[in-house]
Amino acid sequence: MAIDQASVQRWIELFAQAMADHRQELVRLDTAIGDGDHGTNMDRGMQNAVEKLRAEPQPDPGAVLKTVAMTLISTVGGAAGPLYGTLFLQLGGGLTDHPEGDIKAYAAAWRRALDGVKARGKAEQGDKTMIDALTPAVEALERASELDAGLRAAADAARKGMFATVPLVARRGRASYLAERSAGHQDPGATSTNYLFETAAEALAD
Amino acid sequence: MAIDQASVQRWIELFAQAMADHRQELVRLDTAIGDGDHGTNMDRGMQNAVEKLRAEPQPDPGAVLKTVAMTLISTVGGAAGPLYGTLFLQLGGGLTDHPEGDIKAYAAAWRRALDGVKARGKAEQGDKTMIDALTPAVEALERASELDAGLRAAADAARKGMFATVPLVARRGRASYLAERSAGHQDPGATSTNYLFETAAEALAD
Amino acid sequence: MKKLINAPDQVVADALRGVQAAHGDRLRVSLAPYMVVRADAPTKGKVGLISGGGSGHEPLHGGYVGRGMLDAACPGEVFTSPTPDQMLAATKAVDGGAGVVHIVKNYTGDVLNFEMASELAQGEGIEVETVLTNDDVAVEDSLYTAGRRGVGVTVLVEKIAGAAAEGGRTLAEVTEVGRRVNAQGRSMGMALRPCITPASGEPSFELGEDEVEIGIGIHGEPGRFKERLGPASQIAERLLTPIIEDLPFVSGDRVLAFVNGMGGTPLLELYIAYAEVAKLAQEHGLKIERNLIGNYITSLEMQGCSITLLKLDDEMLQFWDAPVDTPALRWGA
Amino acid sequence: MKKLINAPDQVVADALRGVQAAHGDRLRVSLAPYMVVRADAPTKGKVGLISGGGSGHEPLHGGYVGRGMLDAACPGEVFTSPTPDQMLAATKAVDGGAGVVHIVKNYTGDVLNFEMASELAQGEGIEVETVLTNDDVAVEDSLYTAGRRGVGVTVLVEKIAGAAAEGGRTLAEVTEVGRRVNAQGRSMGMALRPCITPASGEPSFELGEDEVEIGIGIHGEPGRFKERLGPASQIAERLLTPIIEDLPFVSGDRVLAFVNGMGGTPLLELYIAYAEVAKLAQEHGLKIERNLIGNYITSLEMQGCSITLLKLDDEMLQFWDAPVDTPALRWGA
Ligand SMILES: Nc1ncnc2c1ncn2[C@@H]1O[C@H](COP(=O)(O)OP(=O)(O)O)[C@@H](O)[C@H]1O
Ligand SMILES: Nc1ncnc2c1ncn2[C@@H]1O[C@H](COP(=O)(O)OP(=O)(O)O)[C@@H](O)[C@H]1O
Ligand SMILES: [Mg+2]
Ligand SMILES: [Mg+2]
Ligand SMILES: [Mg+2]
Ligand SMILES: [Mg+2]
Repeated sequence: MAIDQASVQRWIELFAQAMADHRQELVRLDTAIGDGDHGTNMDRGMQNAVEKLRAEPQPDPGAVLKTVAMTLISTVGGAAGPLYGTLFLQLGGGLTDHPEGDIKAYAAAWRRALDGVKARGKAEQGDKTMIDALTPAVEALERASELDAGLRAAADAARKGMFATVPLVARRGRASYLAERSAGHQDPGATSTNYLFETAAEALAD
Repeated sequence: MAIDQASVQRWIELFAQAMADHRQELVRLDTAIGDGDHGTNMDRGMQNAVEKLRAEPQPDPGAVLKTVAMTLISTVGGAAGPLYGTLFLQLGGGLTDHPEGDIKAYAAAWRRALDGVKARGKAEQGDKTMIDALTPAVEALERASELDAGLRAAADAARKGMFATVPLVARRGRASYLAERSAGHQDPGATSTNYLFETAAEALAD
Repeated sequence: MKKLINAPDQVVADALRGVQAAHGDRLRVSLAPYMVVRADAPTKGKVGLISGGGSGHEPLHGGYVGRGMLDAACPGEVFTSPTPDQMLAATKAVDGGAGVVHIVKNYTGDVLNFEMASELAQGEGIEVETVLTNDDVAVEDSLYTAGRRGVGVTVLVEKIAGAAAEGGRTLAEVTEVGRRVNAQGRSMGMALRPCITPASGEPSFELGEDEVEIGIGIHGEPGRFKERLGPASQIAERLLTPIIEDLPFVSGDRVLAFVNGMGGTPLLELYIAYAEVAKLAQEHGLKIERNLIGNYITSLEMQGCSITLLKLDDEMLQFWDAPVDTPALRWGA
Repeated sequence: MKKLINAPDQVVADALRGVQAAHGDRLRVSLAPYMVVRADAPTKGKVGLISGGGSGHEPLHGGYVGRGMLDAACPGEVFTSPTPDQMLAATKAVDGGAGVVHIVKNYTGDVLNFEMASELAQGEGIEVETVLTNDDVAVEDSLYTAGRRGVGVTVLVEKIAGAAAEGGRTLAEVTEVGRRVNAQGRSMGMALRPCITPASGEPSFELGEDEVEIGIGIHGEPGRFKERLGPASQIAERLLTPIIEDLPFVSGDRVLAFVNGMGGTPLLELYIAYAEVAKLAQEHGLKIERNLIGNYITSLEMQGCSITLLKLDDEMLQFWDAPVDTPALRWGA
């Protein structure tokens, strides 16, 4: 299948649906080591993004993702707003219409998104943040030689990265205030990122 | 036995002890239909009264009871302070040393105390207040021909009067704010008055 | 029971030590008997204004002692009215020769103790007038009750009568405007959660997770009835309708709207309630000329709110706007 | 969850309607984007002062908008920092040509969003400086954390920098004094009971009936550790010692002592805590020259308190005493 306007639009709608479905789960995770708003933040932002896209359909993947980025930045707030905003902004900048679904271009765009989030948030892998799901997923894409397989590998890697945050002691974000007490809990942002790749595989792979 | 300085002093100490022992019971009753302080109010006041009497022993029953009155008025507050203060003030005024324990003089003093409390608080029998324990007790004394029997009859009457407050709807004091909801609860003030006569019988009768 | 206290029976004394430490420059605090007095009292020729009542309603009354409001306050034990000797001492401390007004909330204990105090003060040659507040429409004013409770309007009486006294009005004039404020004001309150007195350690009443108590007073007494927790708009309507019907407030009236927190209610929620009150007032054609929003007459940590409406006239407005300089209410100074 | 609200997702908008209804004469309220702005903003030639943060901390920040303090505040959703477009709109609304100061509490979300906003504002040619508050000694300031949280000192920065701006100081001067206040201030907080966010409906952490949480922030985050509930004297000591050791405050220092309630704490208890703070401060030879006691930077209905000490200098004192006229902090006006 192709990475085109239709499939990317579908991906965004699936991700928005996932944020609605898992809103309470993300709230619960963020209540344990944060301030309990990650689920409502992501849900609010993605519903707004989908409405925006319905009101003003965008011509190509890049435009779709930039619209999502601007909507998240202006309606989410918190840490997730600027971070996911930056992610979609860079991803959209890196993606242009690839009917043939070029895995290399796709992986490069994701690398650019990862670098953007790291530059904004100054977090490294192992800090118990969304970076811990994002990094292995992007690496999986870079290792892949073909889009569908790459999308599925990325989804697996993101899920593993999400689970891997459980034992970690947080060094960035609110959870870091808990120091050792943050260990034993799964990071909410890594969890939302896991759904991002899960829905990507569903929408963009055959 | 006689109504003299020693026995009246002993009565006050027994009543103070009763207020300490039943403090939580009175708090619980007042919490149900009032503001939960009757037990602490009476306990605080009577402990102060006993200390005062230890510090400055009084020569006769009248002086003992007036000292109790002034201490209650200046340390209790609430409705109970002025009401019990008035009760002891009038009772003390009516009592003088009766070695032979004259029941008539004793009953008359109690009538004067009852009238004083009614004048202060404007409550009538049936309003679900301490008056409902006080009135039958005083009437029992007035019916009695001999002190010991009168004291025991008064204690019984006060207890019955206390129980009789349970079904009543309060018309005076905080409990009256509850209107019908005050029915089914025993009045705290009538309960403390019951202990007043119970200890009187114990201290003044053989 | 979880409280930031040292011991249940030290609560009032410890808090007064805090008042002394915080405001000793402008207030004199006495621990025996409990009293908070303006440092510059008595003011010669000025009518003295005192109030008092059980503790647990902070900032009422001690927080309202200062220029333009009370000259002294007598705090009793928690939810227990103070004693006549406190009131007598306060009356003497603030008597500037022009007489003293006692502002008394209508509760049996407060009334009886202030009654004794005023008899004693008059016995010592001090002119005393009493302003009784009884604005709580949740209680029927009938022969079958102790009469309506004094609640929210008490704060407004203390501010307005205080400004009148500061403005040099006579004992009769200060008393009259104080009584007028009480006569023109009505209140009603509700609770989301009861409070716990330090002495009892138990909730003052039971409420289910989805229940609210309507018609509560400020001493943790249960209210008139329980009902299912509804939206703020419904709660505001529940409280405001009986208030409006009781006076009654009619279209065109100028009012002061006072949304009061019971002690444990966040300001965020009080502003949400105020939005509903303003909307309803407008629907009734009432013109809100002044407002007061916050925890001003409380019931320990109780969660909930009360609403007070005062029908304003020009003189009340002038006295409300006059400078006031107390720990809890301050403007123009 | 028992709250005086209409619906969890309407809390902020409904409360802003209340602010509009109550203070519309002195404040402009915008619902899209959420903003509270001085009615007379921008003041030509005056440095503009804005702050913002998640809602649930009332009166912070909206209650501090007015003469002598903030020119605008941007409330986010409950416990969620506001967005760059709100901050940009507020920055433009208050820019009088002398530049704008952003007062930012140190939380990742607040920092990132204000960062974006200031990039955007500077892109539009407005000079922006940022004062970051990070006074919470409960958090270690190390590479292994997001840095210390901005808590109680934020209120003091807004008051003092606000007075500097009102007094005609330059952008550099206002920024400098704001940063100095943060540098000289330290805070620590504790909770008796957690709060419940409208969205989650669940307590933000669990506490046993005899437990307190020491080192909490203002977003319902759990603290550094739990311990058995002790007397107020012990709790005050628990909070004050790390504060004093951290700066450190030394004998002879002149300080402002700020005892803050978390939203559900009765004033009675805060004064009891203040009495203990004053006693301990004296034992350490600290001279409390000013104090502030009340619920000023809260965490919804959380029960508990925080203590902030600020080491004062003459300029800070002068700016602290300067007139302020906001809904939540008012004197000399
Ligand atoms: N500096 C950072 N870099 C990358 N991700 C971060 C950073 N700080 C926080 N996060 C992510 O953001 C998530 C929290 O988002 P959210 O709860 O919406 O914002 P907030 O923490 O402001 O309430 C965390 O679970 C973490 O994955
Ligand atoms: N007007 C009254 N006349 C007689 N007794 C009264 C009156 N009002 C109240 N009481 C008695 O006082 C008791 C309550 O006393 P207490 O709780 O100490 O004072 P308060 O009601 O001020 O808290 C009631 O149980 C009742 O028996
Ligand atoms: Mg969060
Ligand atoms: Mg009582
Ligand atoms: Mg009482
Ligand atoms: Mg947040």
